[in-house]
Amino acid sequence: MLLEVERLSKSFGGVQAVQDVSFGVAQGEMVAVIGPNGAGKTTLFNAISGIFPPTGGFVRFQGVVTNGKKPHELAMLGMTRTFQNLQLFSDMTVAENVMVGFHPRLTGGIFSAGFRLPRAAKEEQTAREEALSRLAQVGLAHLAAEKAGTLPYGMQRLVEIARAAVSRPSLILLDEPMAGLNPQESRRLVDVLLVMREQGFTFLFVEHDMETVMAIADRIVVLDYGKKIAEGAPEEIVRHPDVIKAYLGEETV
Amino acid sequence: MESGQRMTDGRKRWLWLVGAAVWLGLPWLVFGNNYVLSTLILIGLYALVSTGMTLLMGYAGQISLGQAAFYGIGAYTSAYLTAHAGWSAWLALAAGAALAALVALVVGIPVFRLREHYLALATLGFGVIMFTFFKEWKGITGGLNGFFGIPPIRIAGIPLQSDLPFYYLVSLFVLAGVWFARNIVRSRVGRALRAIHGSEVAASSLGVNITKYKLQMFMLSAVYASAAGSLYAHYVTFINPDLFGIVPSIYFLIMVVIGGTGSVWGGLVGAAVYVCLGEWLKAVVPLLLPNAGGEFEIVFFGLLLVVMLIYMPNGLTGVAAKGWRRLWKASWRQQKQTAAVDSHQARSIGGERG
Amino acid sequence: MLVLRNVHVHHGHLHVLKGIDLHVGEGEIVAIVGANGAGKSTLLGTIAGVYTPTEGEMVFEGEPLPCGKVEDIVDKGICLVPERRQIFDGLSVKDNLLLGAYRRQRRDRQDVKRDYERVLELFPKLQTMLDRPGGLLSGGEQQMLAIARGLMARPKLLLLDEPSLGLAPLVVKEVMGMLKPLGDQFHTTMILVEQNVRAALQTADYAYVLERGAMALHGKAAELLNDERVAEAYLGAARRR
Amino acid sequence: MEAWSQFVQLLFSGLTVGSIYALVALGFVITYSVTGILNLAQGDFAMLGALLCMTFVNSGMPFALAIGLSIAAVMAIGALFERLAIQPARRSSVAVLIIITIGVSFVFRGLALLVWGTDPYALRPFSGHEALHLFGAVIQWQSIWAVIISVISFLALHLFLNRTSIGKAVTACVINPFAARLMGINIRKMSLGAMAVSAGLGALAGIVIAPISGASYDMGMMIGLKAFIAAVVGGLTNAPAAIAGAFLVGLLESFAEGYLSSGYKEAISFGLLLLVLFFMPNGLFAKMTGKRV
Amino acid sequence: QSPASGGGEGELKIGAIFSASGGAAPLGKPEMETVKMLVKQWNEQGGIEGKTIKLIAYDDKSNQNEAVLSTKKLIEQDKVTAIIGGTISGNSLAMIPQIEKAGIPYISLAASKQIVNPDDGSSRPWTFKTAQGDDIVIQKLLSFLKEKGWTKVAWLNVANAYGTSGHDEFVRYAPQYGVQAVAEEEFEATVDDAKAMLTRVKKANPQAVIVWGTAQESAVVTKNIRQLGIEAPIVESHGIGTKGFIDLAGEAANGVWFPAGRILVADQLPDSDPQKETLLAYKRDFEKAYGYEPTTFGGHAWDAFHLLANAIKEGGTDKEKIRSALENTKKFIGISGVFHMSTDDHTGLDADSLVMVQIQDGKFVLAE
Ligand SMILES: Nc1ncnc2c1ncn2[C@@H]1O[C@H](COP(=O)(O)OP(=O)(O)OP(=O)(O)O)[C@@H](O)[C@H]1O
Ligand SMILES: Nc1ncnc2c1ncn2[C@@H]1O[C@H](COP(=O)(O)OP(=O)(O)OP(=O)(O)O)[C@@H](O)[C@H]1O
Ligand SMILES: [Mg+2]
Ligand SMILES: [Mg+2]
Repeated sequence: MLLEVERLSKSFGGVQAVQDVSFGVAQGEMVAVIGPNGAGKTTLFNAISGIFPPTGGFVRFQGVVTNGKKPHELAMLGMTRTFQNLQLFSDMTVAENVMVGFHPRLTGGIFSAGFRLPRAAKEEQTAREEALSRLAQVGLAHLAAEKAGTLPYGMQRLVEIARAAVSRPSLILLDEPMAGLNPQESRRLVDVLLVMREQGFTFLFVEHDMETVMAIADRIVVLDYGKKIAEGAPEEIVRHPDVIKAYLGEETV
Repeated sequence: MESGQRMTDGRKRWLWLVGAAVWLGLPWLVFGNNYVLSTLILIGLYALVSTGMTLLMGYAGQISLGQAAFYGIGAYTSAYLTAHAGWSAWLALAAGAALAALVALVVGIPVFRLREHYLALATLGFGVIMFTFFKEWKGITGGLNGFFGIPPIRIAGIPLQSDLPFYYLVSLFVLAGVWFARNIVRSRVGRALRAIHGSEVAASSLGVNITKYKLQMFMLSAVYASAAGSLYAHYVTFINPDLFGIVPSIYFLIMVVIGGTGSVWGGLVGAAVYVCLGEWLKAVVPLLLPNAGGEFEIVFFGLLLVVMLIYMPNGLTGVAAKGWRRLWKASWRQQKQTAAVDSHQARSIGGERG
Repeated sequence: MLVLRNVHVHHGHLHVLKGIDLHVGEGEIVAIVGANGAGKSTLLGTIAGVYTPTEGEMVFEGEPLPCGKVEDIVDKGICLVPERRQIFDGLSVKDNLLLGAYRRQRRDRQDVKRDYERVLELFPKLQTMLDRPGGLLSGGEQQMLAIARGLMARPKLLLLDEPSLGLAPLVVKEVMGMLKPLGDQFHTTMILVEQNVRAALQTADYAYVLERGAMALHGKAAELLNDERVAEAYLGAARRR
Repeated sequence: MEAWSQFVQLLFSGLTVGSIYALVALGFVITYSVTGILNLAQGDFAMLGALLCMTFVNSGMPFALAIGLSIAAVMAIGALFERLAIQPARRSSVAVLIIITIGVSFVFRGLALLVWGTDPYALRPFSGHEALHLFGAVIQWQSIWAVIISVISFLALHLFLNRTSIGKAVTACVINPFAARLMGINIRKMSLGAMAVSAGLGALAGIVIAPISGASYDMGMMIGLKAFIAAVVGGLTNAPAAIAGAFLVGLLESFAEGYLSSGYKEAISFGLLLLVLFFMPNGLFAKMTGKRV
Repeated sequence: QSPASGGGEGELKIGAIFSASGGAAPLGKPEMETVKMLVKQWNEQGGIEGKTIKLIAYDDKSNQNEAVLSTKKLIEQDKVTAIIGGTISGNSLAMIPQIEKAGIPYISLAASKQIVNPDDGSSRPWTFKTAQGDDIVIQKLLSFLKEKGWTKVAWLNVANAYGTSGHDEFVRYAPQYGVQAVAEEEFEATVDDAKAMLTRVKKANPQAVIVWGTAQESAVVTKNIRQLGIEAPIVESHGIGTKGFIDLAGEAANGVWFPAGRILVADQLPDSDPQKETLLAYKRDFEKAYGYEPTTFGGHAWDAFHLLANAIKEGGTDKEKIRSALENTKKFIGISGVFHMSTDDHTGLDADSLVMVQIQDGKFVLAE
């Protein structure tokens, strides 16, 4: 297992946002987390990615227990993410945004940078190339020089995905990647994600667009009120009565 | 786009050359007028401090209200080690820088846990505390009476006592400082710092160690300030705590802001404008109001500051950059823009309308 | 009720809206769909006064709109539920809702109270977190709050920018389902921008398709739902099921 | 007995100074909560208030009228300041806005120097020169006035911010100005009002302190700085906390001075403050900020 | 080196640097005004030896760097014959290296004795000053204390260069006069309420309290001393010699002693006093020109200007000659006292240049 989540809990004061959730993600898998609004999906992601420590349970990533590790340490270990409320560096260009994503792959510190050692220059070159090719993959190469903040909402999501993927992490957490895309655009993104998966990426993602979830998820974890209420293959999940009642509603799909 | 980039790079190199020529030739233009030279030296010293601060503010996004404290650490370390301990000025300068970096580290570790205005407050507090030390630690600093008799700096055994060589020495420091800063800005580190500006969580989730970089910038800016302080001490040969209190810290902040934090040149430009404006007002105000004292200069200075910042919120380098883009890149940019619009607005239905 | 003629909007150098004509009748729900970056948000923003058109005219209830003056436009009874929700992070859910009615709070306190209760009935989820700071809600909860806050203004014209974004399928269904009755109940006209094209077309009376800053198509929503071009571009596979 | 009376004395010294900081700090909080600006010219409102009041009194005006008039005049100055210097720069960065306010404070100080010169001036106390003797300590009536006035101002402000819809709108402006506009809140008016009110509070502070320490053209800087500290310690948007912060700063200073050393008093009180902040990085009175990802 | 560097034919350039704004403005402003007034007067009477005086005066805003730059400007650009100024000691000390290097006659208005007799023993041939050094003032004060028999005193000084310099001299000379400090405290120049510090003074129960500061902060402290019920006599520094102090301190000012230049009590001096006439003339002229009473600081500027003018009369525009003329000034009757300069003494004043003054019923009264 690449990622193991065990009896993870997180509460904010009186609010039990995540409660005793356990599941795992294997190398190369695409696992979806779904659940009603406020079920604790984003909180779960935040706890896994080290934004805040869980109040109970633990997470193991590549066999290492990650409790107490900072997000940047996890990124160095190979786990990156995107955000439900977009967190682009809006004053930087699209290419630069993605180049920041390449950070873990580079080593130059302030001295090699400040004195302009040849190594630093070479690294920069690699970073730029990688960024452009990753942008091309999500179809944004032509916007590389634009300020990220001026892009329309949907494209900003794509930039975030390219940025998370550029350092070739072993696990990417996507929080509602399709939000703000129209059906046609989401389908295009689905294709991109599938290609990435071929390339060896592992994804854990939250999504409300069931069409997408059905199309790409190998397995689905369902949360409700912070608890896991179901886990299984997509076909099982859509028929699961609790899931239908809490989340999908009758007569869907 | 690539060609555009290259073109501007070429032009920039050319600009560098012209700038260097002006810099080197300036003393000959003013023909050994030591007043002008000392003005330039002072600009250079301020520029060094504010370049460091530009890195800290513009790239690490932290407002420092206590930078003069590091300036003071440099000055007093140099003064003490050369005058009382007989060290060479160069060694003393290095020692001051190291001490400043160390202090920045010790102060920075707890301080950078704070956010936004708390950080400004903490730097202010640090400034006040250091000022108190300069003031009260009479055995070392001479207290409020000041520290005089600081020996001059020597190159190859020759003391630099006149303004001309000192001008070149300071220029060298400034250029090296700006060059170093510029390289950092254009590197992985600079990018990471700008990313922190944009979104700390995102930067951190992508592997950027926020605290480390902020701390490094803080230390670096301390080193810049300390070096400037050391040079100042050897130049004027008399220092007193008032030079390193809160008010000078605020002046440094003003320089950084008028220069603009969007460019590593901001510090130099800001320092130059700040000093020149003051000197210019000193010359002009008496012409307008023959009986006016310095208070009119202060009033005008304040007014100019306000007006300048209202019209140039990104500082002078911001305006320059804008003008530069307008002038040189207008056509190129326009092409790019239309291309961008077309490609943003993906076509699905009315393809034929394109 | 609202008529736009030949409206052009620029973002700096960028010519975003290129001659928009739009007609919204009293009590209607008008949907606007289009690709990413087509200019939908810009269009709503322009009506709400956030952006100023460089050319063209906008007429609301027979009078020209005070372009670019958000406060005045709000006073005329137009309210925008913006993209990205724009919740007041530090204020409680309750305060967020009450601020929605800021403009009429002093005029009709009783009405506001009644609306407040009615809005909470629509989003029972919010009822349980009235004292929590708005910024701490989950994405979907914030979206509910944004819509609810818009309703609190009791506008004559409500502009909804992607209201279904981030909402769970069940809630999307509910929200979309209630727009029509809500409009009737409060006498509210609505313009609805949606990526969830199917849901939008099912809800709306009339629809426009915006492409690259211009209106490519418009017609009765029901007709567009069956229009081949729309289906191909925006519904695609979804239609197959 | 000796120790006890010293303690009471220090306590009251701290409270007096604290209440002055509090009044100015309230001004900081109002300006900041509406406009998001740290107005470093805040202390100069105190200077203007004190000097104007002194001038009015000397011109033979009744005391109460002089106070009212000088407060009104400073409020007008504050409003003018907002219109001419702050409004045009609304979109600028925090640092730029801070420097603009510093520029304005230069102007105020320079003009004051022109008008009133360098001499310090005296203003008569609100009620008599006699002092009150309490537990062996000596307390001036003016100090008691200072405390009372700051507490009343704070209560009024607190009620206004938390109990009225305009108060909420004020808060909304700084949290999300864009959304505030969409709700029909007129940010410009709010910001004008806020600056005028903070200027008025500043003036009041100056008038209260003048009988104790005199008034001169450069008194604003120090008061402003201390009040700034108090406001930040309190969290900047939180009026009760700013008041608490102000009294804390005042008391810290007073006790540091009384029990330790006057030369190091500033360093000690700052040091303590910083120490506290390090353990509570979000301010002494951190509330939930409502920010998450 | 051209001897006649000071301006064109018929013109004599004199440079001046004052802190007319900023923290030291209360000192610097009357200085600047005094010199401007004198230049006007002299020019109306035909200048010096037929040459019109051209005054080039800069305000250093109480800032050391501005003072240094202005010095260079005066020397290099304006090419003045001599320089007056440096209101505060810090600025004067920062200016001196430039001045000594350039070799230009310079008269400082600041008090610190480091200006003419630095601790590091370096020689300062070009530098003179007209303010009584703190050493002199302190000795005057100590002899007064000794006379009164107040030997256990509390010492309070303002926390700036003025205050600490006074403190240093006090510590140096007190033992010679058998005076002992039972409490030593500092207060800020911006003090609002000094009671906290004074509680400790009260405990020490001194025979007299010495407050060393300038008008505003001293007034606060003085008031607080009385409010706290400390009954000991209060002795202060010459820095409080302005009307402002009496206004601010109110009742509490009464009974306060301090050493001061004679200008404060000029009209009370016996007619036999050699300075009386000069003092009254200055007072009259200044009040006529500016509408307020001159201060001792203005007096230092008056002295500096006259010393310089006399030296130029004697030595012409040759700098070395001016310098030696200054050094040989004897029995010059000025505002701050009667000056006797020499190679070793570039101040030329002793404790006799001061008198003790007491405030009685809101008036300065000469105490003999
Ligand atoms: N910092 C916090 N303090 C208090 N409550 C919080 C905090 N963060 C989240 N919550 C609450 O925890 C619950 C779970 O939030 P979370 O964001 O994880 O939901 P979600 O499943 O991502 O929902 P959505 O689909 O709407 O994005 C919500 O009810 C939210 O209000
Ligand atoms: N503030 C801005 N500055 C510059 N360009 C902008 C700005 N806002 C929007 N744009 C540009 O205007 C165009 C239209 O953007 P708009 O946000 O209106 O699109 P949209 O149709 O709402 O897209 P989405 O479906 O992604 O929300 C885009 O090309 C975008 O890059
Ligand atoms: Mg979520
Ligand atoms: Mg949009």
